[in-house]
Amino acid sequence: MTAASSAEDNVLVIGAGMAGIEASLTLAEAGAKVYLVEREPLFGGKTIKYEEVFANMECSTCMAAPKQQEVLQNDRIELMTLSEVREVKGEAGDFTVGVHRKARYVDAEACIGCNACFDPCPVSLPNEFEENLGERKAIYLPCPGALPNVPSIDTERCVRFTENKECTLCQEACMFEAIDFNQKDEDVELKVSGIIVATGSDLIDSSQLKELGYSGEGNVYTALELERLYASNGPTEGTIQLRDGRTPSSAAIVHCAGRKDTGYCSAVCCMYSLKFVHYLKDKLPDTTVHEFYTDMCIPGKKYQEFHDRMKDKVNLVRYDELSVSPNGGSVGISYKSGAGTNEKLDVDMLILAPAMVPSRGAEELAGMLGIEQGGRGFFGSSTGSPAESGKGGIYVAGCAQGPKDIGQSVAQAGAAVGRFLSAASRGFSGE
Amino acid sequence: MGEEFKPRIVAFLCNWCSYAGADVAGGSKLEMPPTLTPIKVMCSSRVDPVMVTLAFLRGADGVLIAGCHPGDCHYDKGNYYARRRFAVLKTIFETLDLEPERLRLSWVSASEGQRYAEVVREFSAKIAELGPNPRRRQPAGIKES
Amino acid sequence: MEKRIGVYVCECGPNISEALDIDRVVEAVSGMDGVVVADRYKLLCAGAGQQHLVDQIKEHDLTHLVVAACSPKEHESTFMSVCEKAGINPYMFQMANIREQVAWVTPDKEQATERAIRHVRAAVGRVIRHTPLATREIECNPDVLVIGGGIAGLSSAALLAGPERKVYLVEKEPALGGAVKGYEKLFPGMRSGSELVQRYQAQVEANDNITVLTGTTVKSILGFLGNFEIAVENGQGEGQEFMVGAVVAALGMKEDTESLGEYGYGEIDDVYTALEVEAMNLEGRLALKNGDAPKSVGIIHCVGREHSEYCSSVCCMAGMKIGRYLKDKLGDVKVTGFYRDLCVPGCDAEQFYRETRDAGMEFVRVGRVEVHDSGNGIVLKCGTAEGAVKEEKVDMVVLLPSVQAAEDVGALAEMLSLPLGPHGFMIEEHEKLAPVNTSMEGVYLAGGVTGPGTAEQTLSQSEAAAGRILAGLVPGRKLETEARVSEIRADLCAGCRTCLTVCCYGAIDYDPMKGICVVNEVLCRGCGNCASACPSGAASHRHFTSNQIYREMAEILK
Amino acid sequence: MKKGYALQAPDGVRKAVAGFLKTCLDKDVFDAVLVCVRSGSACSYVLVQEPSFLDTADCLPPVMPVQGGKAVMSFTRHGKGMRIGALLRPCEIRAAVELSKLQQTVPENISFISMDCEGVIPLSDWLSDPEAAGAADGSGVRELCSICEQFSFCEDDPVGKADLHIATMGVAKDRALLVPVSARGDEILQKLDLTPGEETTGWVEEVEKLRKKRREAREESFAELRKRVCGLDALSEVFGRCLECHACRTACPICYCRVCFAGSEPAGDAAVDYVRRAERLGGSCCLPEQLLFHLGRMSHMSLSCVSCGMCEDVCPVDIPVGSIFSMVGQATQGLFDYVPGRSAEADLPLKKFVLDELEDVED
Repeated sequence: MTAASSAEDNVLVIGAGMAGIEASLTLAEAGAKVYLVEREPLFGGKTIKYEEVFANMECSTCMAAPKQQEVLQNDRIELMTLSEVREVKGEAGDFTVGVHRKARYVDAEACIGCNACFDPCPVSLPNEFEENLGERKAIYLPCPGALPNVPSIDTERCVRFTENKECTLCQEACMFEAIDFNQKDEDVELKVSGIIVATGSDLIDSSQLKELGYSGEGNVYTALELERLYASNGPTEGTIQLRDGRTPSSAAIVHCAGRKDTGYCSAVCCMYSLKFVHYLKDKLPDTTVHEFYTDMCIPGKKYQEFHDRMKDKVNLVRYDELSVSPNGGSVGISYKSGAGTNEKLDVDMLILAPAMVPSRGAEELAGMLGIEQGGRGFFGSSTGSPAESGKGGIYVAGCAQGPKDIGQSVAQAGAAVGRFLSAASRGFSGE
Repeated sequence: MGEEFKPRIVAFLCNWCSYAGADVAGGSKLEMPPTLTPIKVMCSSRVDPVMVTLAFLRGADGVLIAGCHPGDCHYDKGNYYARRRFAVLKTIFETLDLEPERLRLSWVSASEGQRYAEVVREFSAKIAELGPNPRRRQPAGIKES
Repeated sequence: MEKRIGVYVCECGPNISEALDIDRVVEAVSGMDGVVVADRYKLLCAGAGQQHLVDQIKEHDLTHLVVAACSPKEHESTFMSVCEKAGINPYMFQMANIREQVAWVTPDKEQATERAIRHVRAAVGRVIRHTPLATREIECNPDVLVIGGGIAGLSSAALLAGPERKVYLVEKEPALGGAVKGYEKLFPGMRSGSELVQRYQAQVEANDNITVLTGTTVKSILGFLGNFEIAVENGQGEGQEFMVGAVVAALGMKEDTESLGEYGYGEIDDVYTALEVEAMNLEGRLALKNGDAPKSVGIIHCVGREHSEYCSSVCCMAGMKIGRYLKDKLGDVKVTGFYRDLCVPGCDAEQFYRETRDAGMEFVRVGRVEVHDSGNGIVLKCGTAEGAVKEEKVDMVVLLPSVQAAEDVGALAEMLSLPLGPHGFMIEEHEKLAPVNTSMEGVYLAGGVTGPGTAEQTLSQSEAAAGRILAGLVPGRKLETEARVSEIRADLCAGCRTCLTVCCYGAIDYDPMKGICVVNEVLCRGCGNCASACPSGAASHRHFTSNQIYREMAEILK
Repeated sequence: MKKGYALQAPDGVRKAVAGFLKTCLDKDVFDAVLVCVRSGSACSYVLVQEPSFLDTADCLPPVMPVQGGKAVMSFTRHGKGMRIGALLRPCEIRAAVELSKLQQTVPENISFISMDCEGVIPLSDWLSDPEAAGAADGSGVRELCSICEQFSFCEDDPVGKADLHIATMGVAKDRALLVPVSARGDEILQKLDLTPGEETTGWVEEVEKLRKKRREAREESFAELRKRVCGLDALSEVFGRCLECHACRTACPICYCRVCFAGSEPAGDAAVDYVRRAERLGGSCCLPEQLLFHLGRMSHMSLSCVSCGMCEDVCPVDIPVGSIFSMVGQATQGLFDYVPGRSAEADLPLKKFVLDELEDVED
């Protein structure tokens, strides 16, 4: 096969975060037809939850949105949201993939994105995209600016589905007859010659970290919660405030939350914790910020400079052990310092930088694809290049392979595409 | 001056950040004074100082240039050049006492709908305070003295 | 040709129709120059709406189209395809955003109507000045020059070369393999470095489509994506020239020698750098100068970090690997790592650290370390993080110096007219979105040339560079330029080269014969920076010409 | 302190300088010299190759018929060419340096010879009576010359400036000091076997004194100017006189465009647009292009404006265009601490940027 014939190739990309987007766009540029499968109703991955990204403090939406638009406008890319891979058969050059596509109940062609359907919906619930800091309806768009700009109905919460009620309030509010309760979940069969796995990662469930006092209430927050609090399109429109509405006069960021449990360093937390110093000091210049770290891991040519810029704005404390307990309206921190002394500190707000873990369903997916999973549960083979999965025709990109920053994820997406295109041009011989 | 003053502001918005920010403000239904009409350009660096001058001379009560925050430019460094050109223009206006407050440069990112609305509100209030562009007042020859 | 403009206002259900008086908007633009039809429609983006527009364009023989509806981010591309379908150039179209930027933000209906009128009039004022635009196709060469025969260059070349794509692999040293060839093992898996290199090297050498040029340096790179002219020269001064479509800069890294002196290197015996120990290990000679096996070794991290001002990311792991060499080969040796912050990112690194500790290497967190010759062995004076000073006697010291870009990176950057970053590394086009691209299209980066990184990261970059090229330079396919790019009018250009200086993409060249600047449409990204930098109006931005913008503005201010 | 070579000038400095240039040609230091030559009321820059021509030439007339920077550009636009000694006023040399940054001249083979400039008289005065306007003693000079601080070259920062300077201020009437300012200036004197041994203290003191006086005069003058021209009404009135002949831009050494934006911009409106605008703007200003032209030109060239005053000299309707541009230029140049013509190495401000700067221009 020649390179030009890769135009006839269909490729499946699983996961539409930055790595999946990059892989899809590059494959489409090469001439391939791409199925970009995403289980959420929106795409963009974790990146679109951030207001800014280190180390340039670049606006994350401004970075991601043009790429997302490109995906939506590219005829060679079929974005399948609310979809999950259920079955994979075959081998390099000839895979058959079963994808389960959940009904959105909103016709994307008819919907014009006016959001008039939200208001009348009687169901209100915490918005997961906003880390439960805001509310949404059962028919919803996860956040302003979410793409695709088409709402979806949460069948686990909509009373039509949960209580079998004949509620048509959203349908009545829609002037465009875009709401279609007759939509059905579908099972689609795709023929593809290659698969790129870009399913990303999750954060470890902070409520499991008993000694760190996280409960989803009170004044202990996760990194993603702070991201949404600072986000200009977030639930507070960028106002950093405590759950009770108070402005914290002191805050502490705790690195390596859950590192003992995972047994590895999640690579990006030191940098984003330093970014949080910028977040906090930018919005709340009078708030004292403490940073509890174990080892400052800021690899790469650019990060030290950022660290040096932040370090004067924050009280950096090295800790060996640390535990957290609520203390009235504040949070009590007891810790053993790097020097071995036992200390205590009270702050209004505590932010955890939780460990990155393989994304939900990774194990199942690995089984389905027949690819290797390392000891930590991330995908990838330990013998070849990081984009190799251990199985021909299937490649790994981004945090699905292990913790990394956006730049490294995007690079690896390129590597996965490079391996695929190269192998495809050789007819997958030797794969 | 019988008629109520309705400011007219020309806003040059960069396609990637500020125009998108204005759309997000719209999507969030943020109320804004009806003073401003956008002109989309691909990058704030496309905004030619002569064009801004012309807007002013053609009677614009205010001219807003909005682009990506420094470091965020979709074209790498365009907004830094835009900033220098704007600074020169503003200095010319200052030196000649041409009401430089009518010119504004603001950075608005694609997610900052709220900020965009604030910029529009603030600038509109400022312009309302300044009153009409002197070009729209009586010509120099017949002012009372 | 007569200009016949059609203006269509979308009701967008109640979104626009209830927020403003559409009939007044229609009326306000009806009399405008060139407008032959103005009308409203319930939903233009829907299939029926699109068909309606196609029919209208044909019925009224329209040359230009204005749609007043939602944001162009939503449906500009939709209506541009409508134009194409109806047989008019898609750039003869303008959209007025009266939903996001009027209807949804202006609660007063009267105000919203007035405002919408301004938007739509502005769009009409502008569209009449639109000209048909087209993309151009340009021939390109699919071959690739890979500079650097280390692991990055080898892996790139191996992925790229094929029957329809030649690769020139240029290495300045007499042999391929780069630094990794000299590593017995690679962290964290402790697989063999030289074997890894050999594997890639075998692939490269077996591939007839790869021309390996060792002992050769690149002399010049001229041209642009798809059309680079390359000149190389070997050690004997023999030159060679060839054309390629893309370049992968896979130059490696080197140890920073600047700060080694502060650690007694070169003065005190048995103070070595990490690379020296790698070499000693490969030769099976992990011994002191006097030939004895060392009994105690101190490995000092972060050497020269104050000078380099960044964390070299690989040294902590490299130090552990050396600890493992010593422990594995010599057994009875005390190995201590003196570190500041342990940098072990990723899912396997910490495990490697624990294994190394279990193998007996000790780790001491310190502030600063001084190396002294006591006359009777080496004494390390370690300022602990808490300020106390501890002394430690060792036989051998291994320094882990900062990693720098290879010497020839500067020359390469200059050859390409690309700026060098603050630490002498080349700059990625975008740290996150385009980590292996440079601001010059067709030139990609992999490995030490962009910054310190592990073998794994290097492979990821080199394969990504290959991926970009495989996707963008397909044999037999032409390159398509952007339509909305800049152009420079030869009769107005005075050759001042201001535009060339401000262009972030090297898309403007100076033609010394004609004394003018010329836009390279393959490289131009269409930001328009040059157009406003040019004082004489020679540079203009297609689809955003001064005249078009002026007309738009003039309507707003009428 | 620099030292100078004392050039004897028993018959006046003009003659002495002409003699010096002749020697330069005789000794093959230059292939030609560029001097301003006067013949009756005609006065122009001439490229002289024949030494004897300099015997009769009066090469330092107190008038600026053409900006010397422009003269230099005219013969070096396409390459460096022959070795030329160019006798120019400081503002002309600075214009030439700016033009070289704008890639309009290649001054590599040009040796710039400057002199202390007493200022020049208005062109109109010269034309009405060239004989009466003869004296180079600073009397009757243009307003802009009387507030010029850059009339000499004695500060210790000679990069990109003249190579050789002729000092007359604070020097006895019957002599002038040849002060080498650059390495090339040293070379010229060496080739001519002239050793600069004279102290220049008197000259430097005099220049500093005058500079201080000028600075104060400049501030005063601008304060006065501001009262007359600032504000849109006043400015419209001042530029309302403009005939749009664009002579100012034609004479300007910095305006290098082949066609000015004001001429190339096809922004002419239909009559109906003028009327509608006139209604909206209260009946005034059918032609804001007058102001647009001047304000637009300011944004294009004020950063490089050397305050030579040519524009004002040629304005047929006496708009103080040179003073206004000089005042604006001082402000815009101040933004970037940029002195036009000071150094060939300093980038033009609009060709570069600094990451962290100008934070107060953004809101």
